[in-house]
Amino acid sequence: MRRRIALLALLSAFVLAPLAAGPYLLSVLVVVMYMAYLGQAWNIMMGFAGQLSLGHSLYGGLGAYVTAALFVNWGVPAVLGLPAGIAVAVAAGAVVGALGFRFGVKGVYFALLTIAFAEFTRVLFEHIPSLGGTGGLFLPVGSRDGVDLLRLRGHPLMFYYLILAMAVGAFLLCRRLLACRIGYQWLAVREDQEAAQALGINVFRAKLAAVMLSAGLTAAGGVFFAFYYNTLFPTQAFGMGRSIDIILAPIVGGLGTLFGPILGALILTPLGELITWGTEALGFKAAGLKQLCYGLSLLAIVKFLPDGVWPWLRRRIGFDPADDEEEGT
Amino acid sequence: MTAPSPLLLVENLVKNFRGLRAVDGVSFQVNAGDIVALIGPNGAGKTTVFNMIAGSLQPDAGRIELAGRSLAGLRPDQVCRAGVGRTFQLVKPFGNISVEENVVIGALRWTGDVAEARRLAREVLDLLGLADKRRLPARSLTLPDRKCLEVARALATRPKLLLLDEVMAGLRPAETDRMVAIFQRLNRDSGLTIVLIEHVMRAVMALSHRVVVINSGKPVCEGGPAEVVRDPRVLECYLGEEAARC
Amino acid sequence: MPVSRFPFVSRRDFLAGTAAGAAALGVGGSLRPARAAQPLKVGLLLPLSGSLAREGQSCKRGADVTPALMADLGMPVQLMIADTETNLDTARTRAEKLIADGAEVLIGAFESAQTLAVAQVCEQRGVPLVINIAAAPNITEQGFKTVFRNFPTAPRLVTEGLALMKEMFKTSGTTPSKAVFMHNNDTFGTAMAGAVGKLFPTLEMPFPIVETISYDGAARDLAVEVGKAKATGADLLILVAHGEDSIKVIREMVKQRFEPKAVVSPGSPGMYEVQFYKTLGKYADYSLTNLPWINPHTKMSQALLTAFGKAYPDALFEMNVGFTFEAILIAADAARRAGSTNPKALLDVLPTTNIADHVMIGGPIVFDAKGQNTNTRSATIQNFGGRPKVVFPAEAAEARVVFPAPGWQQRG
Amino acid sequence: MSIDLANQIVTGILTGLVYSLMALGLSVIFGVVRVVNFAHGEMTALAMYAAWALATWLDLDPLLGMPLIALVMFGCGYLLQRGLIDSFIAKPEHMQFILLVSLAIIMVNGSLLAFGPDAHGVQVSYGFDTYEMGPLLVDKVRLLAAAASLAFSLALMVFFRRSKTGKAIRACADNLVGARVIGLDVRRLYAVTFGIGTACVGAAGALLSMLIDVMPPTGPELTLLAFIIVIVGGLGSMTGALLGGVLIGVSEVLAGYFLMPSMKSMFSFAILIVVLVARPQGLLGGRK
Repeated sequence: MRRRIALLALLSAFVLAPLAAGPYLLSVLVVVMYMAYLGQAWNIMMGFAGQLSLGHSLYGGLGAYVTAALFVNWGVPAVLGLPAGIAVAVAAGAVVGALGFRFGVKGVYFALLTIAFAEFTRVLFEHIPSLGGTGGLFLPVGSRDGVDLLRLRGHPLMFYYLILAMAVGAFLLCRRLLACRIGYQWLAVREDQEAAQALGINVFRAKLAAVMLSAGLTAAGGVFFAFYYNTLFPTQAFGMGRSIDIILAPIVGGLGTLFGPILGALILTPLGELITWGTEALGFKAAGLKQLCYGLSLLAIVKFLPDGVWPWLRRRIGFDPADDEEEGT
Repeated sequence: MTAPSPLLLVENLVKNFRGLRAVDGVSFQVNAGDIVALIGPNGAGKTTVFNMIAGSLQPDAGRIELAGRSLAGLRPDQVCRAGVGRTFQLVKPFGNISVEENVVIGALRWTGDVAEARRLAREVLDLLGLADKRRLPARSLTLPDRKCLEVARALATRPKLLLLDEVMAGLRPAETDRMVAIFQRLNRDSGLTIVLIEHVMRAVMALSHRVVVINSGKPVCEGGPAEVVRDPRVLECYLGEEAARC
Repeated sequence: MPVSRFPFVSRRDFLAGTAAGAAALGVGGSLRPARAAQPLKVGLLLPLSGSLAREGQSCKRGADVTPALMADLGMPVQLMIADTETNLDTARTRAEKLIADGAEVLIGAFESAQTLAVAQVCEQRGVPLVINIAAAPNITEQGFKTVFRNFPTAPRLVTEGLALMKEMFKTSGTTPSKAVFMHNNDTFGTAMAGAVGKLFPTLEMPFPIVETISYDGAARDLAVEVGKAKATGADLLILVAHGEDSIKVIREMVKQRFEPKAVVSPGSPGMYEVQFYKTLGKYADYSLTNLPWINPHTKMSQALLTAFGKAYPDALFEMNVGFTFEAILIAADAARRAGSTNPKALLDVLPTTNIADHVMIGGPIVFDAKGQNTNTRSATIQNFGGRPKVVFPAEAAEARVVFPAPGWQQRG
Repeated sequence: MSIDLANQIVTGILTGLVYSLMALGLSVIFGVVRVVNFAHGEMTALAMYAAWALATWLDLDPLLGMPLIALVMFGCGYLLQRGLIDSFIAKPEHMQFILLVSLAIIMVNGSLLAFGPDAHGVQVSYGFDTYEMGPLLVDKVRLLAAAASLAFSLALMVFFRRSKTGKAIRACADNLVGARVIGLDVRRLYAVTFGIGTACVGAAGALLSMLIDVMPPTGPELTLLAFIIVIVGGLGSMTGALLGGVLIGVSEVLAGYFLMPSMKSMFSFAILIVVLVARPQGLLGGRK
């Protein structure tokens, strides 16, 4: 019960936030929600099913490019392009997963396989002139005042509520999944594949389901990215940096937990802003100092809170998972 | 041939590991409702036989049938769904989730309804005396409890045939007796068929209807427990091992 | 290099030292402030870290020397510099932050994607954006009302670059027989390559391009790329590099003894940068670049060059410096004309910008309906003794063009 | 085969040999400590900065600076393993990944702060010299760097085969429990191994400083390259790393020559995918 009240309070805080936040804070919140959403999507694959993907930008990039290309070239509204983008990303996830899982590519090797696919696709997209290549794909910006959810054109506030809804949706979906058969199967696969198999779980199919679902959700995030920023570049869409951004929030927040990705995003993005502000306030303006401090903070977090912030925090505030039957771990 | 087809038929099983013949022509049958013990010295190939039945290893030759249906080429999960539950000699608990959830996962083999799975899981945990630990993460259990959990998970899949790989090892005699009683009850009340690998002779004698002895991958003899322990060939294979160790 | 680490020290030095130079700007007299000096708050967005850090910091050097010069012109500005980290998310957030902190005009952002992200923020908030550098044509095709670009688009750079080549052949009396075109496959390089592909056939160039080689700027070395270019037998290398890759190209050319009549860029960074001269020494000489450049003969550029040289004795003046300076100049000029630093007021007067007296070669700075300055012009610069010198157009020339360039082995 | 192509292939082999040395460090670290060094390229970049600094301030040829840099990097690696990485050895891969990525971020931006964003390359007096070998033009710097790299690699192999410490390290890699049982100080050996890995990086960085220029973003590029090489050769195999380096060097040349140079890294990633799927232990890696 306490948990539910806390969640509702948090949600209403996010819903009401734009009232208090100026455009700057709003733009930070958009990034927070975007990272929380992507983290949740990645968490399905790694946190639940235990498959380490370090090339998750692949799916976001594919979703973004497909939907954006449909919009730019044929004026297909985002709502109709989205399923196509998701379908392509899911198919890519299926290929990566099928190859990796069928041929027993495990652990770090699987992680490298995901990087290889993402990087391969990055260079490939740099050589597709019809999608702009390295020159980038620019979406016509259009009106920024109205609210057009069909085409995803409109005011930043619309984008904020959209990404908030997506983050909440992903949270609820994951919560539901964890209470389902497939959720339990993922946990079993994550913990011990051999034992999972001995309990009748088709490990291959469970892992593939995780990759495909995660890829599809990530693709939707990519579509948001494309229509929010209105530019797509292979390096930004498929690059290693994007993949690292995706995985930081859930790991810092607490891998495999439902609240971890949200908390991680709530910590990391404002942390970056705070460091920028702090270094500037102290009069240090040297470029690179912010990222240096960011790296140090990250190091400190993994060193001292290796399970993530949320598992540590929930013990402190007494939200132990054992109190709640629905919650996974 | 007698009329009722056996629940498990193992015939002329052969398995090589890098030229080493680990299992060489093992055959036995298990009828529905039987409790059969598979014994033999260390390295005799017992676990390899289990792994072949459970689908973890594919035999190089021979036949494995469950209720007349070949298990050849099936993956472990398919074998499980065909009605074979197993435990691992080296226990494999799902360490980071609760004991109850471990068992729920087993029960989800036959139901998609988590609430129903949870009900069965609690029953099984009650049966095995783990009820008070059901909320603990599985990694915090002691070894005997982990063995129990291993059994609980396998039982939750509602198997027709249960393969137990040294679940009594490391248990105190009183715990062994309790475990034996549980298996006897399951066998009596629900007709559960059990094949067990066991070194604890106290359990073998009390539990099994029949004993199959193998050594160096080859079948040695087969019979009732009392008759097998008196068989000089059995003694020899155990003593031989002792002699080799010195 | 160390200078860039301590920009504040240098700027202070400069402030003390260049009062005379700045006073000599001359234009000061005609541009008397219309109101008591309340400085215009200029938010500057540059990639100071990340993959474009080098270029971003080069722009920043230009920005750092500018406020003092503006103050002397009676157009006080206060710079608020933010780092985009060469990252889209950050660029957008930083833009919002600058506006939240009171920036009345934004300038940036060197790279096209980030510039577009910033442009959207500006459009939303009604704050003008003066683009210092970003060549993607799309930015001014979005119908933005708040975006003004004082930088040529890729097609314009290429058109001018190729025209200058023809002029050079005519003057020197030598024309190459065939050319090979190498370009970095990055955002800028692709835009340039696209423009070359489209415009080359229409400009009646006296030589064919026998092969186009696109390379990855992140490639560790460019041995194969240069080998491939050499194998074409071309006697002119047209190069669109990003920066340091121009060093890699020349170094490999020397090693592989690939000696075309000249290496010429139709408008790209690289061959006029400090690092290029430092690393390549005598091999850096005679390379040609056709791009917008400072007109060394105007008073304002003299002042800028002096100020820059004082502040950064180790750094060379680059295009980045000039355009960043001019972007601030445009903003400051608008504030002077509007008599206000209010963004709305700035937006009202920016379309009617007409600055005849500025630093880069070309006509007065004016914007068309899309916010694009159509008066930018390229010059040909050639390297002599580790310095870039203007050779075309004639009115800005500092030296005579040397074409064909002497072979690598014939250099002292 | 045209002379141009032959020239390029020789170049590819020589450059590949230098990359092998860098990859060798990654391979040694993974083979023994079982930690995937995601900051490998960044460490290489640091070594390149060191070589540049020595060359610029002390006028020291990187070939001569190489042993010194390797030694210093050994010490850094030893301490890094002892102080930080050791506590992550038993942790899951993603934790190691984040740890090393944070280190990488720190190194990249630390070098940006310290050395600025510009490219730094060492200019040796013979930097532009080439040898004519029949119809071939062989770049002197590449030849020397490749030879030095090969010598360092061979010395390392002899160390692992012959020396007591080397044998003990191999014992740790083959059978950790066994190594503990016979009383080897595994923690110290791990630190030594990590040190050896970073010494390879130090040596490779010194040599690379003559071939390519270093900037802050050079590091991440090199990390990916090192991964491709060791996976193709076989993660944990020393000869595999050498072979992988040469193979990737040559394959990039061929891809660049026959396809578009800007696509050559795509070709390398394709090879990586094929090897991971078809032969995850790499060309020369043994089965675990």
